[in-house]
Amino acid sequence: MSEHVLAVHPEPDLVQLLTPEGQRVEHPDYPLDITDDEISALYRDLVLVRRIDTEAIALQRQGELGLWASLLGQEAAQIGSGRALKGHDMAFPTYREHGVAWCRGVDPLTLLGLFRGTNLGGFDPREHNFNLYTIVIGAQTLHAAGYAMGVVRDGAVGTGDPQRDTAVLAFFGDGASSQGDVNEAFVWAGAGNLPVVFFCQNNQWAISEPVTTQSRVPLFQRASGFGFAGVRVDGNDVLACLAVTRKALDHARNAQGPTLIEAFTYRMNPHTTNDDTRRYRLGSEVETWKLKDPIERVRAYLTRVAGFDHTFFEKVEEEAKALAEHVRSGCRALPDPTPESVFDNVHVTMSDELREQRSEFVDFVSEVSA
Amino acid sequence: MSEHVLAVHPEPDLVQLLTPEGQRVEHPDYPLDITDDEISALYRDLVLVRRIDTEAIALQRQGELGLWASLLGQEAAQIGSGRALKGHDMAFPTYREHGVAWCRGVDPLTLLGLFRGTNLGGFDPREHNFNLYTIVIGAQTLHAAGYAMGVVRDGAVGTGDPQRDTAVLAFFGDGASSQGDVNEAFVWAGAGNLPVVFFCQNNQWAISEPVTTQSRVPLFQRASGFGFAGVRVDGNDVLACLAVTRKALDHARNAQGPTLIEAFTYRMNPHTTNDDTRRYRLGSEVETWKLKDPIERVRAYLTRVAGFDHTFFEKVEEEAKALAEHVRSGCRALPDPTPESVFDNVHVTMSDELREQRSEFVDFVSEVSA
Amino acid sequence: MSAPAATTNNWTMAKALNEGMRKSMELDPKVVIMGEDVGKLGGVFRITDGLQKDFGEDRVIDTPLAESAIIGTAVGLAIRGYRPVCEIQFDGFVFPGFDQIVSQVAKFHNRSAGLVKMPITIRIPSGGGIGAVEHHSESVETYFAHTAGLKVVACSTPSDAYWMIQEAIADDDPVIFIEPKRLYHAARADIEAAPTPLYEARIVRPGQHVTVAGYGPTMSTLLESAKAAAEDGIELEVIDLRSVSPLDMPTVVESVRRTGRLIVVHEAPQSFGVGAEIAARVTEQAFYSLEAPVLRVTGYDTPYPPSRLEHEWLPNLDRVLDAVDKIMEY
Amino acid sequence: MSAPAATTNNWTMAKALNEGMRKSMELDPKVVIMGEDVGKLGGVFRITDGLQKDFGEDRVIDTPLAESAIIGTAVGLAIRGYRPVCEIQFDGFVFPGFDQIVSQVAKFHNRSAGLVKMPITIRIPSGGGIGAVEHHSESVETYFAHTAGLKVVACSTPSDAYWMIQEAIADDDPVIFIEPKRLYHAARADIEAAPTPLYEARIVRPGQHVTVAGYGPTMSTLLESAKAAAEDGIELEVIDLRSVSPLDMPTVVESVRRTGRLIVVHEAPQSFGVGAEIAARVTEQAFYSLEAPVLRVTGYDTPYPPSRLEHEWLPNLDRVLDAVDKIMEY
Ligand SMILES: Cc1ncc(C[n+]2csc(CCOP(=O)(O)OP(=O)(O)O)c2C)c(N)n1
Ligand SMILES: Cc1ncc(C[n+]2csc(CCOP(=O)(O)OP(=O)(O)O)c2C)c(N)n1
Ligand SMILES: [Mg+2]
Ligand SMILES: [Mg+2]
Repeated sequence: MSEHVLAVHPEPDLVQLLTPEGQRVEHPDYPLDITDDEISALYRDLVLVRRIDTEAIALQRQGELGLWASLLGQEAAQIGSGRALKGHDMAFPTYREHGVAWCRGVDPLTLLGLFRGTNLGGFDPREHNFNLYTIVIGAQTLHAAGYAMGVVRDGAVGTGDPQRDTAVLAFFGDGASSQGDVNEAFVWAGAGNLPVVFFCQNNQWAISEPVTTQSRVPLFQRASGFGFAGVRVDGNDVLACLAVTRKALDHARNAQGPTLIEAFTYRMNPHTTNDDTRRYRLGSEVETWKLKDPIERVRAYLTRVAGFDHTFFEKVEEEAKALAEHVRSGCRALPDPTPESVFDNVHVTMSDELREQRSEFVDFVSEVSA
Repeated sequence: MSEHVLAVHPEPDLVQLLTPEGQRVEHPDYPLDITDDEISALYRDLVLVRRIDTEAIALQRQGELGLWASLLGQEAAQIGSGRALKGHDMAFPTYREHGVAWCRGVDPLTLLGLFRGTNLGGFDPREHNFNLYTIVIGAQTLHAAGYAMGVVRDGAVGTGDPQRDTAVLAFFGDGASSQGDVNEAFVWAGAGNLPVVFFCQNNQWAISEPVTTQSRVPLFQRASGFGFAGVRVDGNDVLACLAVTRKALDHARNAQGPTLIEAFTYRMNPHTTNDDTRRYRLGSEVETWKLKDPIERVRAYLTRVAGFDHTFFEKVEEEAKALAEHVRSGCRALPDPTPESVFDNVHVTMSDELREQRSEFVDFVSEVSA
Repeated sequence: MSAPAATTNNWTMAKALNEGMRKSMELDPKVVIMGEDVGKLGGVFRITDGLQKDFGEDRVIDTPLAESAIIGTAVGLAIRGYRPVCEIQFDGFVFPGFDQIVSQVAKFHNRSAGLVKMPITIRIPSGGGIGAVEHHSESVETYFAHTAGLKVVACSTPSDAYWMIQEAIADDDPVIFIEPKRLYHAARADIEAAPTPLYEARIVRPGQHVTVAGYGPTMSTLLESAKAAAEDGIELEVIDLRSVSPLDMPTVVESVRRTGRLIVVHEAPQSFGVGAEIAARVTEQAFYSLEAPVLRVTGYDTPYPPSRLEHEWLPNLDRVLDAVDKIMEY
Repeated sequence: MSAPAATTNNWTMAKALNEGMRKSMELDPKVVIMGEDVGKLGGVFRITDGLQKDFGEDRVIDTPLAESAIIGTAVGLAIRGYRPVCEIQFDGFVFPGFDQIVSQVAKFHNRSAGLVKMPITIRIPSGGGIGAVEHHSESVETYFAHTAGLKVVACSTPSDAYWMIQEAIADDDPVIFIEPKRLYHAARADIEAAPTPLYEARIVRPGQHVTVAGYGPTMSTLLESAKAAAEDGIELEVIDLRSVSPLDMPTVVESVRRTGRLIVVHEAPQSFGVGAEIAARVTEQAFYSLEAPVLRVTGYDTPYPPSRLEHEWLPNLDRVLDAVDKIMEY
């Protein structure tokens, strides 16, 4: 058990292990065995991914990126869930899981190509067991279910061998919960008892639509009708997200089937850098959520309870600065793709007809630029 | 209340008002105020739609129909739900709801064109407030949700005026419950509090797949996660189906939102006349369900409890014979469509290019047949 | 339909579409707009801006996030007598609704033996050139043009946008309405006093040497190309097809009979695209008039490229002029 | 891939497909079959008959009823290293899975910069002529041929069926595999000892007057037509395209250079169909060889008709011969 835990849990329907004020609380179903050093590592994650996000927004403003989907406010949900994964587990993100990517060891620069327009993803999902960003809402939940089917067929669940048993973590948003694909993924997972955990970041908004447009009941309840458990967690509480996801992933690895986790959080920024929130939501709502900031509460805990002093925070700040510089200069240095590369990788084996189009195109481009 | 009701309900999770042995039972949530004459009218319905089905199968064997999807075993589910509708309510069937069509006043011959290959439906859904058969699994549930949106926009719910308040009844199967469309229909109905009742005939099979392929938990439970009630009813009990659907439709008409009804029943025949059940299910299963026959229990009740004698049953049998003759001779007399009719009704306004194709086709057909 | 007030000139295409829909909603209380973010936000492109405020949440409906349901519920609304206008947020997101479009919307009228109409308009902001991420720059018209029962049109000017959207909504048949998103705010223009019939092509610049036909997003490129070619003494006759299905072949064929040469331009991939159909028909209908085969300047047979490469990939001035040179060499 | 045992000759197409899949499963343990009713039932057409019994429920998977998920989970399985073969029960039911096919299956390899393969085969029993109800007789190949990243092939003989299904499964790219359902049990034939490469067309009957090209379900009609025409002294050169995308244009163009005339035949609606693409390409590549425009004998631009009318509606002997007369008059 952690070193400083309060006895009472404030809100039974929302799993919380760290209050906005930075107090540790206990939840009977989700004991979390964590040291203060481990908590400080999570703090570092939170700060660093927020800095990646800040830099990316700035790069978009400077015209270096075409678009950016900010994770501001959702750091705890992403770091908590991301850190619950084991290396050989597999994660299927949407387009906003920069924090999860971070936990998987993906260089932030790898994520930028899509937003800069230099590639369409362009990395191997198996390198860090982190799938390509998926923009078509909900599609990736089926990929996760299918991957989990593969895991089962590989005999990589329920063996008791921690190096072998594998879980799959599928991310999606509150808006996505309405898509047929997501519900079909629930069908497959439930009927097939698949080792997949569905992690819904309910950030209260799908672009301009409040979550009430999608559902009049809490989203975590959706799971039970498909035959598995649903749980709502304080999505701004990194400890709770870690504990709940860890348990669900363990469950999955042990062949005990899927779980739906609804991380109750908030999208502090506009939907993307293209969006204008003034048209649809009140600044006061944002202010309320500021009080629940996912980083502040950890900082408060570390300072007031665990006794971390400024040297620690300064060190993290240094790291953040270095990371920011890496993102900034790395982004600018991202190579433009060569025109003819649009013909690469359409197929594994290029057809003759495409080869012809390619050579016409190459001739044409060199002619024009000549 | 009905005249002869037992006090005890045998199975609390499955609403039943008439046992397979023909005994009336009560359910606290579904009191049914029905006379024996009304029950005898339901008996007539059951017998007549079974006869329509029998004749259609025979017509298929004789080559008069290309295909038939038998309702055998599901008569009670269809008559119970169909008779719960008011004239101005709207029903959205699959391809198997011949019994519901009957309740809506649709001439069985109207249904045959699709199976005979003389048309693709070819009737006006608004004539009897009964939609065209829909073969693409689940698609009609969204049409039902959309129609219900229209009902709401017309101010035809919750007015308290029984001539005005309107409900929509959407049919689908156990297999269909896995389709994205059906779950999206649940999303729309739940979020929009739409006046739609989803009536799932769980006949235990989707062609060769048992319902356990679709879900490991009872289907009626699917509703709660979308924010509305689900109930399982004995689908072979016409009284229970009537009572449960009536209540749900009332609910909808009163602007109290949707309900999912799972009618637990059995597909006694092959999926369609093309299917071969020997490959995937045991005859003994069918035998077990024979004991729960939807007609026998009503007959037993009428004879043993309500005292109906052979004159009544003979009269119904006479009617059935006449109906069979109507179906037989009517089917054979169904006119073949004219070849050029394939160009009719592609659009409301035929384009010039299609007009050209049509005239080429007409020339060609007359040339060939000349 | 009705003409705009005199003060309404000099509109962007975005404004023209908005005003067109407003007119349709005023004239017919059965017109409802539905889609993701079409309400308070006015759509991600603001095309429905202000409509929910003025017509209410019952007529401008922010739907849950699922395209199959947006289309499927439109079918139900149509059966109930409504005239739905569905917004698909971006071209690439029409596919989850594809089944409902091709198996239900396109066929319902036919299946009901003509007894039920499907007056559904499906608006799709389409095409590339705006530097967007994947799935946001697709050209999907061919899929729908190949589907019997649908009509497919594309506007290319504010005036057409204003009129065509009203005509599409008023049409009793389902219409796929292609909106070239990169032209939404491209140029302001006056609105003509009366519409050109929806399914007619229009010669937007006469010329005697080569006919060049396109629609929607590529029209500005074609007009530029015509100007550039004219400087070299080659007069392009530029046709805005306006309707992809049905195709106004008489206008195209008449032009090709005069010029003897045709280039078709579109952003969608070349193979099995709109250009192929026009080439096939023109060759059949004007075989002896053709001095050269019909050439196509189109997107390549690849996924839409990352945005840094889209301008090379898309049909552009250079590619059109190159095709002009090529076709003149025959 | 491997050749059948000597005793395995004289197979129906259904049997050939079944045996082909069996071979693929034997050779590669990563091959899994999934779809509705493919297990105990062996599929509604019995094409997977006995495979679940022999390879187990883990490799021949009866899925819940949802096409988007059948395809979407295949993508996930492919990422995990599997080689899924998805059965779509009937052509008309591929559309709920359309989004996953065009936005995920077709693009994944490209999006991953070539790092992930999508060796998915999507089998679609296709086309009409079996007296079925609506949605059971569609020809959907064009939608996929227009989608970059997919390959589309169609078998027309038991031997091709046997070999092509193995080649498709072995291909590292996603393949839409069109099975002409009305030929499943039409005729038995011997299996050739070695395959023709998957993406090559084949001249199945030489002739000097008119080239007639088709694929899949229409091939038997074309061969009949050739016999009938020969009686009138007109020799048709019949080409089985076999692959719709990519198209083997060299074979077609070489033939047209000799005959000067081409008729393309398919069941899918004419407009924006496969015939249009072939017409456009042939006209471009063999402009001066053509004595006549390329003619098309296809389904009409209507929904597939009720079955009592399908034989008039479908390309049939009379319609092909009529086109032959017409093209010879040029
Ligand atoms: C199929 C599809 N439809 C529409 C969109 C456009 N779109 C992108 S993000 C978004 C909202 C998603 O909301 P949510 O699922 O809550 O995720 P969040 O952005 O809040 O993280 C929409 C509608 C899309 N990407 N895919
Ligand atoms: C989208 C789609 N996929 C597949 C089919 C083929 N199909 C027809 S009926 C059926 C099974 C339906 O089972 P269920 O929903 O339980 O209804 P039931 O036939 O038992 O009444 C299938 C797979 C179809 N009609 N539509
Ligand atoms: Mg959200
Ligand atoms: Mg069933």
